[in-house]
Amino acid sequence: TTASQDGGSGSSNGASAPATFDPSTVAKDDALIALLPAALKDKATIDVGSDTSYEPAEFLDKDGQTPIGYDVDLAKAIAATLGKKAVVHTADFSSILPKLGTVYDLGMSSFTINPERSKAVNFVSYFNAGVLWAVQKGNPKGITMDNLCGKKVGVQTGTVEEDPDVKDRSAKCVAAGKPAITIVSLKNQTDVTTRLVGGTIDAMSADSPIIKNALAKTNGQLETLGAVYDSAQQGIAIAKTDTVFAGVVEKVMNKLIQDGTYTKILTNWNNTDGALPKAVLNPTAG
Amino acid sequence: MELIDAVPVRHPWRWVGAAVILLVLVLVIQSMTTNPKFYWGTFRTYLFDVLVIQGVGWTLILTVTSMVIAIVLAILLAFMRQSDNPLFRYVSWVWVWFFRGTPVYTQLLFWGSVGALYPKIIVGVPFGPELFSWDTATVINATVAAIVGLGLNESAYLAEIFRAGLKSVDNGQMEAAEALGMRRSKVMWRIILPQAMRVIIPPTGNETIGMLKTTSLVLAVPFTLDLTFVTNALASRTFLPIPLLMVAAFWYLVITSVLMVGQYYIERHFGKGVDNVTKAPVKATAAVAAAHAKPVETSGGTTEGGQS
Amino acid sequence: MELIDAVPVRHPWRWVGAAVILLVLVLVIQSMTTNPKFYWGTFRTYLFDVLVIQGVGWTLILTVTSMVIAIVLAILLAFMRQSDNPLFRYVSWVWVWFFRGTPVYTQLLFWGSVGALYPKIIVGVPFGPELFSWDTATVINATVAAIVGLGLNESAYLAEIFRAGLKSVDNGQMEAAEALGMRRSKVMWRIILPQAMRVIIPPTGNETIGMLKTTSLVLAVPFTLDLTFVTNALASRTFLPIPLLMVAAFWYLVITSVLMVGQYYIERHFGKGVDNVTKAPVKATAAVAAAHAKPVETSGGTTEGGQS
Amino acid sequence: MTETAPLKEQATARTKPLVEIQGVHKLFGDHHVLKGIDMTVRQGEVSVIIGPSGSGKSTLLRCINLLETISAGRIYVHDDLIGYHEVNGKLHDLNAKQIAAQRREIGMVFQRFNLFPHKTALQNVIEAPTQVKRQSKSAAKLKALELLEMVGLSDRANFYPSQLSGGQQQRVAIARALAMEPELMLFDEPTSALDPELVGDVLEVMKNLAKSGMTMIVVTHEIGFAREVGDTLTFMDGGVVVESGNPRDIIANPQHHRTQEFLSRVL
Amino acid sequence: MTETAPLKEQATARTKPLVEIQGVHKLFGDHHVLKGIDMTVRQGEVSVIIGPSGSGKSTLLRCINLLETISAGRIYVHDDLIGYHEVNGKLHDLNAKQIAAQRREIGMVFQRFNLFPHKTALQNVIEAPTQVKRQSKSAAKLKALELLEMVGLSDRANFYPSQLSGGQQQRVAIARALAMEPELMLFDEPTSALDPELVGDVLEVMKNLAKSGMTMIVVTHEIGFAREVGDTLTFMDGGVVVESGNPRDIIANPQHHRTQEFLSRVL
Ligand SMILES: Nc1ncnc2c1ncn2[C@@H]1O[C@H](COP(=O)(O)OP(=O)(O)OP(=O)(O)O)[C@@H](O)[C@H]1O
Ligand SMILES: Nc1ncnc2c1ncn2[C@@H]1O[C@H](COP(=O)(O)OP(=O)(O)OP(=O)(O)O)[C@@H](O)[C@H]1O
Ligand SMILES: [Mg+2]
Ligand SMILES: [Mg+2]
Repeated sequence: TTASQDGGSGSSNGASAPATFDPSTVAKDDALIALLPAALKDKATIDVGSDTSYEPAEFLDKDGQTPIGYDVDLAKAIAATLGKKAVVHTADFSSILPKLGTVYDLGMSSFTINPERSKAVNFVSYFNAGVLWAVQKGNPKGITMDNLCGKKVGVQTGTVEEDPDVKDRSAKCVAAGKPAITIVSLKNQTDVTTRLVGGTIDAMSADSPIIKNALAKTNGQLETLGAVYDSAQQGIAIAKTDTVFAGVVEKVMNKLIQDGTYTKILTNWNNTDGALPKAVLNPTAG
Repeated sequence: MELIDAVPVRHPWRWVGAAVILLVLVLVIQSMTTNPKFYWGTFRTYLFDVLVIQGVGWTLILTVTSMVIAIVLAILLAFMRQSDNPLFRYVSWVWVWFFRGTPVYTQLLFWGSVGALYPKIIVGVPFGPELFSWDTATVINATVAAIVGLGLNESAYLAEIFRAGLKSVDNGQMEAAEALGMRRSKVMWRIILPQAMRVIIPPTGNETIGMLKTTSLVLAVPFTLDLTFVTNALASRTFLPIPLLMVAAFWYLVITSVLMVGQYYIERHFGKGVDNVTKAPVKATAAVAAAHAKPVETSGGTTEGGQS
Repeated sequence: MELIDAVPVRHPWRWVGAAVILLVLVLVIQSMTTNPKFYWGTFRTYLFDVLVIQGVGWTLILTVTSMVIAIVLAILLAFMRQSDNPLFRYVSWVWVWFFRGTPVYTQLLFWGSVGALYPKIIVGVPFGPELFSWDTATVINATVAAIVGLGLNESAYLAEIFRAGLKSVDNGQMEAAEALGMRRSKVMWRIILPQAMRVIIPPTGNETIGMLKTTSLVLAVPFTLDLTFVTNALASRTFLPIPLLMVAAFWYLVITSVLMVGQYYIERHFGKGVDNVTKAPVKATAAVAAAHAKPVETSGGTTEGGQS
Repeated sequence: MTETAPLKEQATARTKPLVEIQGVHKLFGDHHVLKGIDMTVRQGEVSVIIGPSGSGKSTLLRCINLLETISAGRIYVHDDLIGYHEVNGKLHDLNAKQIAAQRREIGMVFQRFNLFPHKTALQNVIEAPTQVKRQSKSAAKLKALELLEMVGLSDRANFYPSQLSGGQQQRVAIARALAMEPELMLFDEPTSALDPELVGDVLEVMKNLAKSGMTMIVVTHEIGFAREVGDTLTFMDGGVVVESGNPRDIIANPQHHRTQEFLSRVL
Repeated sequence: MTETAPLKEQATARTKPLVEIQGVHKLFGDHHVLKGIDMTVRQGEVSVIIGPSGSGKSTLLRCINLLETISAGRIYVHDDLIGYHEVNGKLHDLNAKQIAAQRREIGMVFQRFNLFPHKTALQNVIEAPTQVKRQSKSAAKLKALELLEMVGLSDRANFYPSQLSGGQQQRVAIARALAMEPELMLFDEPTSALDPELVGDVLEVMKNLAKSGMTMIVVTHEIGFAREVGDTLTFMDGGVVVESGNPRDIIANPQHHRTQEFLSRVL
């Protein structure tokens, strides 16, 4: 069968990707191209590493292989501005960073910028995601942001929600003599969501676009808890040694923000909330 | 003569055991089929999905090719371990130690990143001019990296299995073959190894079935066509991981079953002359008849058996 | 008598081989130590990090406990497979088939989610009143789920290894022991199994070392204290995966080395009387002296050896 | 195939029969190996069985020791029916525990020794007494050293089988069987796997055992032993007893031509 | 330990010596097993070696066939120095290829047969000719069937060793060694692992081989064979040749008391 490719069988089944973004609508910018480091000038492509399991930022299309999402569209727009074609490679988180500068020119995988990480790579901020919480529909367990101690909270492994956010809250619980939060850390966000639906965890915490997507995908079995907080910038990663190219990417992003392509893409994916007014290379605060 | 027809010993507890096990099984199956959380509808939808079937194919390709590489290397390593050249023994030991000792995920990551770490493969005079050079990324593409990574890692495990197998063959076999004037490599290949296979095959079957599941780590390379990746991707799209895990489990079980059948036949092949020989005198009468009925020419046809 | 002092055969190619291998090794080490992408500073920073050391501890705990469970189950399964009760044979076969056939990740996920699928464990009369019930989540917490999941999976692989091992013991041993009036279970335990250990240990060593790495899959449960999880978490915090993978690889190598040493001694223990006996007559003279020197009482002290 | 019913009364009428084999048949599938064996061994008697390869000698011993189940007939040891208990004329299989108990009364020595290779000579000997009879280790060890002394191996107590010669191994095997204090000892070609030089020691041990009054059934090719030590000699061929009686008479003057032929080949 | 230099001239002066063993010593570590063996075997001669266990008989045969390296002395087969080549008075080890070539001239039959269990009788026999001599399979097979016929096993060609009796296995082993058409055959107690009944067949084959003119060195306990077939009999003890000469003379009238003692035990 080809169930995986038969779209439109309800919103819960199969991603109904928005109208695909056409990178040919983006104008080439020769001034920016001229700034490119020599090694990149001759290349026809911009190779992007992305952990494509983070809907709607980056995930796989129905064929199970083609990456889509707003990060992917942004990558295409960046490449088009530089007169190149973007090739987005699915990769495991641990394999993206070592390959920056050699195999991948950019890493775009909803990387949250923090000072520690900034020591290892160059970041160009391009999106603002906050932390958002979700619980089962109707909040049957009566979870509030103030009674989390002793509860089970699901997070995706390696996210800022896991560490430091929930970890710190748990530490505060312990400090206050209350039971610690049981942090259920899973590799896939999907598994976290499924467990929340199934009720083995009491709440989950993730980037706001992710939570919104999960809410849509689970047919209203979940609802948000509280509001978005702790907005943190996400960045495009560039090899630490490649400062020239990082500068170019910053300029390209600002151009895309100014000419409206950026907003268009985010609107397409229904995620304008996180839009940034200005992209910055290595912003000091998260 | 009056044949003895004795009343067998009764084993009531066995029947209780049987009943309990059956009951548990029925309860598990019943609860699985009726539990809505398993989404059997979704399971059926994706079971024969073209992506899933392709994933099965790729998983099989990875398993088979990397096992072939691993077996070849393992034979080499096991022979080296028994060599009288200390260097070979030492290299073989270090190889086994290193590849068994480090996680296969890290190894796969290395093979996937070797292009990043060493962008060019250069053949040349050390500290002298370079003769040839290739772009690493083109030589080691994702498929090659996945197969090489899995194969090298597995070779270390198999080398231990082969070593134990070779050790199990009676020393007299080596002496008898050497006394016939056979060279050591030939003795190993034609006499020792075929006999060692009896001991080698069951754990190698284990390793093959293990490898089937280890292929899911090729995402580290990244290689994104294997069964686990495909079903995971489908799961994150549909937000229904359990039925898609069931799909993957179903196919792994099917392949495992096929492999177990294969193992049975390979075990039987290499057990010939040893395991599956009925008590000599009984067989003898039948075998004499067979030997007389069969023209001698055919008998030589099976001589090659041990080589495969 | 004039002892022969012959000129040994020269093996120039071996020396070339040695030189090449050494050169490659030196180049690899040199390129690794000088390549800045390995961030050896970060490696050193985290090598003895308290979290990492705790991760090593947890990984060891998971490995050891799940291997113990697996070995106990595997012995049981292998005995059941040889039982004359068809039900036991059948159950043992299905067990091996199922647990070898499905991915351990899926099994771990199941044990982690069993609370979601079956929120309560109920003991009661089927279709009748319930007698006891427990909250699944409290009975099967993450550690228990991880150990049970790994142990059950591994038991299937080990059962095959044990089956092959038991098969390898000469049938005469069983007969001799039975002729002495020993019960079958006792024969298995005291006579057959200790002898089978020689064949069982090398592949079991493989499995143990494999298990060490498999523990990293407990993330499925989720169990988040093992070495791989900890180093991954540190990697995603610092965005320097390679040095942290190296930290993990280093520790896995260390543990593997320790295990390999352990295996050597266990092999030697179970090889006693078989492998590590010098040619009888030579030893005999020494052994006679030893036997005379040693009071007889001590000899019995090692009788228990086979049982461990 | 003689009818066995009258034979039984006849045998029990004599003094102290220890083993009574009555019309025993054994089939392996379609292969008819024992075709109605009758035989009586009295207390303290040494009964020697000879016969060509494949005649069923080993199978007969194995049936006595329950390593094989018989297809027809009866075997009694000490008036105990081997392998079954009879209730209202109907045979019931013994359970594993009862079978083990019967075997304890019968020691068996195999052609290929079958010592436990992972245990020393002493450990081999004390294994069954401590594990089956639950004797204390020290008591068993004392007894074992006596037995090893008897078979001339007291200085080899701490050797592993692989460190002993074939003849020494076989003597340890005899000591191991004796440690269970059996009423009956079965020997299945105990010397045929030994180098000719080493045969003597083992036969010597067996002679002494016979002198001490042990009841023994010995399958062997050592005609000298049969002549010297045997109380009766039985010649088997093709699954039947061809000839049986005083060893010296039979060896000097075999009645049956098959016996003649066999003896001419072995002597 | 006689000096060996003069012996060599002496031996070559005789007619057609095939094997010359000159002052051979063998040490396993500190264990001095062969203590200066001198021995000559002429073309077509059957040389029988007897001696107690541990006297070094097997070790001597194994040195001739290069399964062990000698510690001192020289062994020549067909004037070829075994294991070494001498350049300017200095010995050099032979390489693996040369060793294999020397072994091809020497067939060896072991006490425990050592047939390849995964190959049928026929496959056992053709293994070396096809693999080492690179004969065509059909030619090797024709030859092999002839040899199996010779040892009386033509109807067992397609049987696996495990389906054959010990005597049959040993005869296949002889055929296997003969298939390489060696100049010299070494037998190391070829019948001592066999049941007495089966010994005859193997000795028969060896007798015929001797008649056909094959040069043979036979370690055996079968004194009858030595008397009947042997051209010379050598009695070894403690790593030295105690007595050597015409078998009938030695057996009837052993000179040395150790020979007397040994013969009394074996006969
Ligand atoms: N388990 C078995 N299954 C089938 N046939 C068997 C089995 N055991 C023995 N036989 C057959 O029974 C016959 C008698 O065998 P047995 O071993 O009793 O002979 P034997 O007189 O002891 O001979 P030998 O002197 O060679 O030991 C043989 O033809 C043998 O093939
Ligand atoms: N590889 C070895 N290492 C050490 N000692 C050995 C080795 N092989 C043989 N020996 C010793 O050499 C001596 C002679 O052994 P050999 O096997 O030649 O005796 P044999 O005359 O053939 O005796 P048997 O009749 O028992 O076969 C023995 O004491 C034996 O222990
Ligand atoms: Mg027998
Ligand atoms: Mg010998």
